[in-house]
This record gives sequence, C-alpha cells and structure tokens, in this order.
Amino acid sequence: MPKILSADKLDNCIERWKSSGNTVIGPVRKSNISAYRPVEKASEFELDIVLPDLSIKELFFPQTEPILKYAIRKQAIDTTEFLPPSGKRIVFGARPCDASGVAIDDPLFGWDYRDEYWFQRRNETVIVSIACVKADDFCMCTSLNLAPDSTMGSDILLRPINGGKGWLVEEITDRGRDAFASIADLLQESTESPVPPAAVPEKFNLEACVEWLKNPENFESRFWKEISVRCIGCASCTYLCPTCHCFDIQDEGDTYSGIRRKNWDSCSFALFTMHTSGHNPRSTQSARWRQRIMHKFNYFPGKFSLNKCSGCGRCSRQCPVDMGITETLQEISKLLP
Amino acid sequence: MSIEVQYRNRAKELLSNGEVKLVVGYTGGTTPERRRPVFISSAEQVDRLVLDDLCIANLSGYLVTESLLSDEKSVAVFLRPEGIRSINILAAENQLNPDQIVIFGFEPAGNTIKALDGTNALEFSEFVVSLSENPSVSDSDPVIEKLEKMSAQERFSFWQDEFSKCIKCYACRQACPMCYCRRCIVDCNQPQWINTSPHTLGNFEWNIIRAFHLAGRCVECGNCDRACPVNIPLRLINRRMAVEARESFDHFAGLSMTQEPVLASFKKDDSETFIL
Amino acid sequence: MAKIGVFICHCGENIAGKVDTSRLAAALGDHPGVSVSVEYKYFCSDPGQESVKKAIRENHLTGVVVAACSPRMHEATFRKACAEAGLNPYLCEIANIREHCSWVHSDGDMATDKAIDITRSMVEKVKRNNMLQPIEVPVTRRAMVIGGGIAGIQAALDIASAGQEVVLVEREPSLGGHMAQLSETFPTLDCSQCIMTPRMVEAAQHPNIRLLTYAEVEHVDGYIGNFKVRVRMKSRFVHMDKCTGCGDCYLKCPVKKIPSEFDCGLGKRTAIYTPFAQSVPNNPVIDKTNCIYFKNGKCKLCQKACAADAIDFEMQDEFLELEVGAIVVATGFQVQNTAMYGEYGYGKYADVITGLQFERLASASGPTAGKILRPSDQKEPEHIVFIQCAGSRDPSKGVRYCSKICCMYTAKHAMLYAHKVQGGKTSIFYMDIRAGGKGYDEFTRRAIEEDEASYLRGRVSKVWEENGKLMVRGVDTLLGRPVEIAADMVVLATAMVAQPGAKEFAKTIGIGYDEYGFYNEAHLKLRPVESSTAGIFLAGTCQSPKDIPDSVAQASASASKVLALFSKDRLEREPVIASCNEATCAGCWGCVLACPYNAIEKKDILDRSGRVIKQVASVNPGLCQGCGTCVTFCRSNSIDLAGFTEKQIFAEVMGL
Amino acid sequence: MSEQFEPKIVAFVCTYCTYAGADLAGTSRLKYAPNVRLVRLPCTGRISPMFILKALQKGADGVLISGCHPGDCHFTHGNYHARRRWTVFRALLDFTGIPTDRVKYSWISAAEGVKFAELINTITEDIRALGPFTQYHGLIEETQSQASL
Repeated sequence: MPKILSADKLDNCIERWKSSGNTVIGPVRKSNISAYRPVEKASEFELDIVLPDLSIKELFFPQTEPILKYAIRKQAIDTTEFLPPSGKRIVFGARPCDASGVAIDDPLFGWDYRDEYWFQRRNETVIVSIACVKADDFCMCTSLNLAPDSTMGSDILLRPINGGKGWLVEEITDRGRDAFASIADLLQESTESPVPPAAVPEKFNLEACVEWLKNPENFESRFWKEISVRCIGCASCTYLCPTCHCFDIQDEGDTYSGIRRKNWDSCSFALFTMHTSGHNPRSTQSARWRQRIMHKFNYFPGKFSLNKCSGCGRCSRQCPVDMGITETLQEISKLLP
Repeated sequence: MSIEVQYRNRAKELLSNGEVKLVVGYTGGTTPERRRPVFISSAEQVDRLVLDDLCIANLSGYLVTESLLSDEKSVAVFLRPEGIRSINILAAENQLNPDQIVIFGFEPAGNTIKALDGTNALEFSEFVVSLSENPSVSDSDPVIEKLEKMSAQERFSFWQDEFSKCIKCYACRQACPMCYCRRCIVDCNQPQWINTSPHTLGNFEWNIIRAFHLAGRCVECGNCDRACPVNIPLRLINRRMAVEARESFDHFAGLSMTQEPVLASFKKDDSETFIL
Repeated sequence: MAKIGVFICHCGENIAGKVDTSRLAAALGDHPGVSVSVEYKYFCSDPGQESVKKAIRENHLTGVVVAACSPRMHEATFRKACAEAGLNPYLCEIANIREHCSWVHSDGDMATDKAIDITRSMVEKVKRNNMLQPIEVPVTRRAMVIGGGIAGIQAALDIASAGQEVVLVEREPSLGGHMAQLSETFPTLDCSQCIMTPRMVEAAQHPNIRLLTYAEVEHVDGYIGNFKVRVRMKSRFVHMDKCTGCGDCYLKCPVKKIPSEFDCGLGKRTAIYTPFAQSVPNNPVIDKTNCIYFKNGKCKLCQKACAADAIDFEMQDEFLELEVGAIVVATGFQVQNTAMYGEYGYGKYADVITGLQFERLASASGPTAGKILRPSDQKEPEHIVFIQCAGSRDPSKGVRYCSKICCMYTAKHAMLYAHKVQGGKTSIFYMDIRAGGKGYDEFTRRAIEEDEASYLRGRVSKVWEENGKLMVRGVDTLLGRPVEIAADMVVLATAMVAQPGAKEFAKTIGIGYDEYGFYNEAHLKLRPVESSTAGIFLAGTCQSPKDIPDSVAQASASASKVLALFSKDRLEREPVIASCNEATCAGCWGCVLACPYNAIEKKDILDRSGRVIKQVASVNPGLCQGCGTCVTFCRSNSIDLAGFTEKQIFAEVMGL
Repeated sequence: MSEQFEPKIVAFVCTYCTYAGADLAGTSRLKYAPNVRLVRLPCTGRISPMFILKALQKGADGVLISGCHPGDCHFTHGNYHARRRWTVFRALLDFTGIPTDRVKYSWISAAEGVKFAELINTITEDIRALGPFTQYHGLIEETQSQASL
C-alpha cells in the first residue's frame, strides 16, 4: 500500500536525518530571496511556492569554490588542494525541474574529466522532490518532454495530498529508499490520492525547433539579431539556470600566496570568449545568445542525447528585459513551415 | 487621444519620413504586467508600441550600444524623467550626441501617465531644473533612515547579508545606462582590484566600487534594483550617494548637458569636517 | 623571473642601532625573487655604491631595493649608481627604514618587523617597475624675476649680464623695495640709496632686462623651461612713452595730504605721484582712490600741467602673456603691524614708531631730511627707548622665529641717533644680542662702547604718556629690578613677516610656503634657493627674514641656478607621467576636466576611411606632471601613471 | 596573560607633504607607534578608493589617507579632487557599515613632523581601542574556507 509522509512528521524526519549525520536542506526564504539552504526545523521551509528563485545547481556546483591554495616561496611553490567536500545531505522539497537539471549535468561533469567536486556531492546527496501543483506563466517543463511530476534526477518524489497535510511517497532510487528506510516508522499507509500535478501548457514544439537549429543555414539567420537585440548581456539567465555549468578558474590573493577558485562563468559575457589577442569570436550579443540556445538544444543533445534545459523558466522569469528560452523557441516555431 | 496613440502616430511619422531610423520603446511582455523593450524600425510595426504606467525601465542605455549612433542618424526613445536626466549625463560624458536623440517623454501621474513636452533634451532643461528643485522622491527614504540609525556593526551585518546573495551576474551593471565603459574595472585583472569571485568579500568590493562610480551620476531610475535577480536593495546605496552628492556638493545628477561630473570637479571651499 | 637585489644600509648606527639588519637581510633573502640581500655600513659611500654596482653586474639583477634613508635623500644617488651598472635607473626603489622606522620607534623588534614589511613591499613594487626613459623638453631662455627690491634687482642683473633675457616685474610704481627706504646700512653705515639707486638705474637700462613696474603676476601655467605667465599692467594713467618725468603734474596736484607709503606715513604725497625722488622709472602714477577727478569727475589739473600730454584718464589695465623658462621669486617682506602690543601704545602714541619709520626719519631723503624729530611735535628727542623683539620670538603675540636683522638695525639706530643728536640718550631693551655676521659683533660693540647705547636685558611691560614723556616700564633682568624710563620716543624693532597675500601668491604660481607664509625651499640646507616647483627659484626675504648681504647672495645663487638651467637647449624630466590605454578608454573626458595641467587632450580614433570611430583621452607628455589624479578618476582603469602604476601599488599594498 | 592587540594600519600618503612630514618626524627623532606602514604616492589625487579596499583585504584594521593641506598641493589641486572622493567614499563606507573610525583622513604638511607623529599615535590608540576589524576579517576568512554547503 502507498505510504504517506505527513507534514506534521516533517520535524521528526529532519531530526532523524540529522541524527544520522545528514545536513537537511530545502527551499528557504532569507533576505528576500528563496533558495535551497540548510534548515534545523520544518518551519523554515518555504514549500508553497512555484519554485525557489535560485536553482538547486549551487548545492553541487557552488558559485565559487576553492580548489587549490598556493604559497610562492623562494625555492618552491607550496600547494594544497582542497578536497571535494564530504557530508551527507538530504535535499527536501526540490522541484522536479531542479532535480532533472542536476541529472542533465551529470554526463557533462563525468565526461572526459570526472569532476570530483560535483560527484562527491552528488553521491552524498539525496534529492527528495515534491511534484508541482502550482505553475506560473514561465514554467515550460512539458515543452521539454518533462513534467511537473517527472522523476528525473530525484531519489524520492513526493506528491502532495489534499489540504497540504502530507505527501505520497514514491521511491525512485536505492539512495532514496535508504534515506526513507530510516524514517519508515514515521510514514503512514494510505490510499489517499494525490493532488494532480499542475497543468503546464506546452509552449513550443521542441523537435521542430531543434530541426531548425540543426539546419546550418539558420546559423547566420537575421533571426538571432532580432530576437536578442534587447539582451543587455548580463548573466542572470545562466546563473539562475539549473543546467548552465560554465566556470572559470581564477587565482585570487596577494602577491605570493592565494587561492585558486572555480567560479561560475557565463557565455552571456562579452569577455567569455575574448582572446588574448583582442579578437572575440562571439563579438556580438546575438552570437552569444545563439550560442546559448544552440548549446542547450543542438550541441549538448548531440553529445549526450539530453536537452540542456529542464524547463524551469527561471531564465525568462528573472530576465531584466523579459527575454528567455521560451520566447526564442516560440519565435523559432513561427519561422517553421 | 491617449499618449500611446499619440506617440505611435509620431513614431510612424518619424519613421516614414526618415527622421529617425529606430524607435526604442516598450511593448507587451510575457505576462500582462510585464513590459519589455522593443526596437521599431519601420512604420508598419508601430502598433507594437505600448505605453502605460507599467513602462518603467530606463531605455537610455540602449542608445550607447556600440555603433548604434555612429551613422549620425537619429533614434527616438521613450523616456521617463530619469531617462531624460540620463541623456544629459551621457551627453555631458561624451557618450552620445543629444541632437541624434528624439525624446518621447512621459511621466507618471497617479495611476496613469502623462506626456512631457519636447523632443530634444535641451527642450527639457527647465523641466529637469524643476525636478532638481522638487525631487519627486523625497531624499529621506525610510529604509535609509532605519539603516542610518543602526550601529556600524548592524549596518555591516545588513549589507553582509545582502551582498552575500550577490551572484556576480552583473545584471546591475548591464542594466545601468551609466555603466557604458568598454571595459569594466571588475574585468581588469592586472591588477585584480576587485575580487571577481562571488564570495561576500568580492561582492562587497564590487558593489562598493560600482556605487562609487555612480556617485553623482545615478539618476535613480531603478534599473539595477529591478534587474538584480537576488533582490539586493541597490537603490538604497545609490540613493545614499545621490544624497551625498546633493548635500555635500549641491549636485543633482543629470541637471544639464554641460554639468561637470561631481568627482572630476571641485570647489576650494568644499566642506571637510572629517579631515584631521 | 625577477632577480631583485636588496641592499640594507646600516647608516652607521642610525639604522643598525635599532633595526636588526641581519634579521632583515635574512627575511628578504628568503623572499621569492630576491637574488641578493646584503647589508653594509654606508651604501651611499663610494665603496657602498660600488658594491651595489658589482652585485647588479654579477647577478644580472632586474631590480634594486635599497633599504636606507628617505628616497628624498638618496634616491637619485642610487638610481645613478644603477644606471652606471647598466640597470635602468627606474628599476631602483628606496625602502625608507631610517626616517620612517629606525629613528622613530623605540622597540627594536617591532622596528625590525616594520622594516621587513617596508622593504618587502618595495621589493614587490620594484618587481613591477618598468624601464623608463627621461623625457626631454625644450627650454625657453628667458627668465622672469618677480619683485624689484634688492634681491630681484640683483638676480635680474646677474642673469642679464650673463647674456640672457629677463623680465623684471615690480608691483609698485618704482623699483627699490624696502632697501630704498633705509637710511644707512649696517655694519658699514653707507647710505642705502647711494648703493641702491645705481643698481636700480642699471636694471632699468640694461638691454637684456625688460622692466615692468606697476605690474602684477596674475597666473602661471606650464612647467620648468616652459612657463606661461600672465601679467597685469596696472594702468598708471600716465603714458610712460610720453612722460618726461619733469614732475610738473604732482606739483600741481591739489591733493597733497595723502600719507606716503614710502615714508611709512611720516610724510605726505600727492594723488599723482612718484613714490620717492629717485624712483625708477621716474614716471608718476595716479592713485585712483585719492584722485579728485576719479572721485568727482572734475579737476584734471595734472593733465593741464603736463606739457608732454602724457596723462590719460581713460587708461585701462593691460595684460601681457609672457613665455619664460624660469622664474625667480623675490617678493620680499613686510613689517609686522605691532598693534597687537596694546601695552606699547603703537598707533596710540605718535612717538611710538617702528624701526622702519625710524629709518625714514634718519634718511636724508626722508620727511625730516634726516633730522631725528618726534612725529608729534617735531622736537628732537632727548632719550629714545628701543624695544627689540617687538613681535619676533614671541609665540604668544607675535611670531615664533627670530627676524634676524633687528639686533643689528637697532644698534645702527642707536648709533645714527648718537651721531645726529648730541647728548641724546639711548636705552635698548633686548632679549639676546644676535650679531653673527662679518663685522656684526664689532658693530654692536661700537654702539655700546663708542656711542654709549645702554643695553637693558629684559622686556618692556608698558608704555604710557605722562607729562609729555613716554614712560617705559620694563625690567632689567641682569640687575633683577624693574626699570622705568621717561623717554621722548620709543622705537619698536618689529618683526619681518611675509607679504600680505603671500600665501595666495604662492598658490598662483604653484610653490609651497611655511606656516608663516614664507616660501619653502626644496631643501633647507642643500637646495636653499630652489622652490619645490622645478624652475621656480627664491631670492631674498620672501623665503625667510634676512639682511641685505644674504638677500643679495641668495639672489645671485638663484641667478646662477637659472643660468645653469639655460645652459642647455633641452631639459630632461622625470618620466613619471600618465598614459592612456586607447583600447579601453570610454572617452568620458572626466580626466580632461580633472587634470590640473590641461595635459589631457581629446583624440579621435579614425578608421581607414578617416571616419571617427571613437574618441579617447590622450596624455600630452610635455604637460603632464605626474600627479595621477586622472588615474584615480578613470572608472575603466584606462589611464595609468608610470612609476606609480596600478600594478605597482597593488603589489606594494599586497606585499605589506 | 593576553598580549596587547597591535593593530595593523596602512597609510596612503602623498610624497610632497605627508611623506615629507613623516621624514621630518624622523629627522626630528620623534617617537611614535610602529603600527603604520606607509605607501608613497605622488599626490593624494592618485589615491584610489580601491587602495583602501585592498588594504582592508590584506587585513588592515585601519587605514590612513593623508596629503597636503588645501591650497598647498604640489600639483595645485590634486588634494581638492581627493577631498571630494574621500567625502563620497567615506559616506559610502559608513553606509555599508565600515566604521568611519577605521578609515581616517588628514592633511599633514612637510613641516608638520610633530603632527604626523602625534596623529600616528592617536590613530594607533583609537584603532587599538576598536580592536581587530573582525567583521571584515570574517569576510576574508570566508574566501579561504570551503563553501558552506
């Protein structure tokens, strides 16, 4: 019989998980921003939202991460590597689009070079997602062949039951099963049916758009200039995106000691592709926006057979000039025969 | 006739007779409450233009997009009063030729908007002077007052909380009409004055220096504050700088096209209460 | 890879006595990029410098840090040594561990820690120093001398006699300055005008001297070798080319009771006047504020009297823009107004006068034709009391410093009085008698021994009038008792102070001044005639109180500095100047506004077809003085200052 | 027994006035606290606000900025420009909670060796009394530690 996690048992769960060495993390609103943050008790969670402002990405791929410490001495340079952090974590209340975003990046970080900073965290983190019963105008998971209750990337999927008194538990992975085994006694058996997932209308025909993108003639299309003319070149879309993974390595410090850090970087920035010579292969904002779209829906799928977008819609939701993937793909749809 | 229709007609006329090559305005956005910038280059498209009280963004930054004005043709732009002040500063700082800018001016009036008379920035001179005499937003912001009552330590904690959120997406810079530098100071790495990493120290440095660079230049259009995806109240820090420029140097940013930058000019009797 | 040499100077015990130099040497020796870290007793000595040169050659050093005294002392020395060893001199920096460290800290450990920080910081800076080349600028071989007193005249004559052009600017209608006012001069008692007036005439007639009287310097632009000076020619209302100097005009002038400035108010002059009989030039000026015509629009008696038709009431001030290569400032002093000594009664009692007024009384050309007469009743005084240090050496009411000449002129006054008034009694209150100088002590002894001046060591507390006498109450500290003297005249040896407006004038021409308004020399001992601004020199009492021989000597010294400067066609300047990165400059022109020297120009960047693509700032290396204000203004960090680059300073701070 | 806290202070000074004033303090053999490190610049006009931030990043507990008195600038008005920047920057630091007591400004002429020595003593004592700038030091530490999550 299906199991239910009752909302009033959440504090017990947190306590149980913490006592077995886990950090419990979930959507929290602090300083006027909601993001995945550690909690001590359930009341800190902010679950009744469409999705947090910041994506789950930073839990696995922080904005800035020290990877090496160096000190230049007279005869030698001392270096100390920062090991990937360890510590068990349970992310409670992740959105399915965030969970799938993480899964989308797994092959990337494990491809020709295995990024231990990513995988150490991935292996030690259990993602407990809650299926969406709310959506807004920007949600577009359904257009990406995903859904408000998709299980991709989740270890557990919870489906809200009526009145918000609890969630129906769906175990997806062994890691999820283990995590919930420790709270098995806190779950109840129930036949209650879950609230149906939010209706997210399909915004564009992805397959048709991808065909258009793949056509080499369209690479130099006027379309790119027209669609991106108002883009101001900030990185808010890429930094809020759960799948954008670009980073830069930066040495920071004084003249003879410092830290080498792995920092988020963005293809939106003019400097991203700037060569030492001064030449910039992506010299215009339209070329940069084209790159972002091509990477997500043409190059990345070509390599990993995955769309590099989970449909969270943060790019357009937060864009200072109301741009985003949805608009672009919708406009591409209009160009199709 | 509504201002929207009035300005659409004018845009149509200007585009048809070739007086302007482009109109930078607003159109509808993803949701009913959203307005997004739009670039209209032919008379047939003018119906896309929308103008109402939801049109808030300062569009003047688009005018300094590299090579937009280099053909010496004119561009029309929808501007609120802050935007007109931005034009003054951009002209004073040699970033554009004001004669190439046709202004479609408007200002909020209660829940609606009203048109401002004039087309060239010069024609708004008196209007801008009147703004400086009666600043529409009072200098005393309640949040600033609250902050100023705090101890330095409390203020530091306040900003530590705020700046720790910064993700260094530079949306504030990109949205700001005054941030027109070809190379931003934060992008200089020889030496790296500002730590680019988005740790709180680097974020402190970035936000402090940006505010310093905007001192006496910020017209408080709010573009940065609205652009910030992590809701850092950037308006507070810029407002504080505007108040400082005003109180210490009687400087109202964007007063005229000949105004000297507050930090490139001086008076021999500038006050100096704090210098030992 | 950097190979830096660190040379730690003991400066005898001056540094090594406080800083543990071996710990310092070891710490720096262990620092990345340092190839050599050595200590020595005196690196500034010949063997010291030789060892630096040797180390540069042997270790192929790429930079040198000398941890020693202030760079203001020996930066030039060591940069020269580096150049001699084949290292670009600008790859040498000084770590100041003497003035800023060993001399000022008590705790040796902490001083050593600080010395390590200072030196390491300079090592980090020098690693980022660039090879610089001095900048050459042309020299305009024309000097300007400001002030036509004895110092200015001397400087002008010396320069002119060496064959260089001079513009001599005097703000009064005549040359002469204070020296022309004096009666006789110590220690020889020769008549001041007898030695002064020939020099005045010589200056006026010298073919290489362009004399501008009744003229004021309004603005100075430019830099050494290339100054641009704006001079205001105040309107005299008398055309100098027509005026013959006959004097008919002032004889006719109905306004005759104006106190004469030249006679310190003891004599009178007319509204159209020459300051004194021997004025050079001898052309009068109209004093607009006192002239009846300028007040009421009627009179013009002088114009009617002038046969040469030289008088022009419509005359306006004119401006001259002059280009000069060097400037000698000889603007002189003024006598301190002693009104702050209420107890001496100056200004209240007509017979309490200043030393300078006494000079006018004693002068043959003065208001009394050289007779010592009381201003109040024109009677010969029988007893004069002189009060020395009436303003000098008095931090509470006057000035802190010694005016240097008062002891001497008071002795002179006592002698002159003794010579002119048989049986006259002299009492001199003094604090110390300072009579250093050739023949000076002998001179004061003569006043005492031959001319019976009575010296009383002590201060005067009060002067008051009683039964037609000036009662002077003081104390004789040697006898330890109060003294009261019934005098007929009291002469105050007032302090020499800076000219009114001296500070403003210093700002106009861009030189430094001290707390009193005297102009600062570049180095009190080693560069006493140069101001801190290159190409501007000092002569006479504008720099500090001094007597005639010292003023003349300093004037000649300034002249020789000017001549040395003019001995070359081109000058080498320090290459500490700004430059702009045109690729990143946003062309906002903030730097153009901020630059104090108008050294930043607007430059168009053109494409191949000649179209302006963008505008950027461009620094004129000839005008840039290297202050770096533009660098700080530049938001995009596009301007940088050689010698103090962003990289260098960053490294310096991070190296601390 | 706890040792006395020795604050770390960085001073940015112009070479013509304050640096020379410090030289004069030296030649006059005045004694003052050894906590200050001087960075010599041609003029106060060259002193960028970023220098202050870097000094703080380097762990300074206090910063001093000093140059020629108004009107005395060797470069005629570098210090007037500097004064405006300081006014604005000081307000900015204050508003962001960096105590104004920790960043001091002064005019010290080449003749004011005594003022220099006295000021260094006063500032050192003031900042000693404030204690280490732990709040800022916290930010610095954060940069070296692993991400908190």
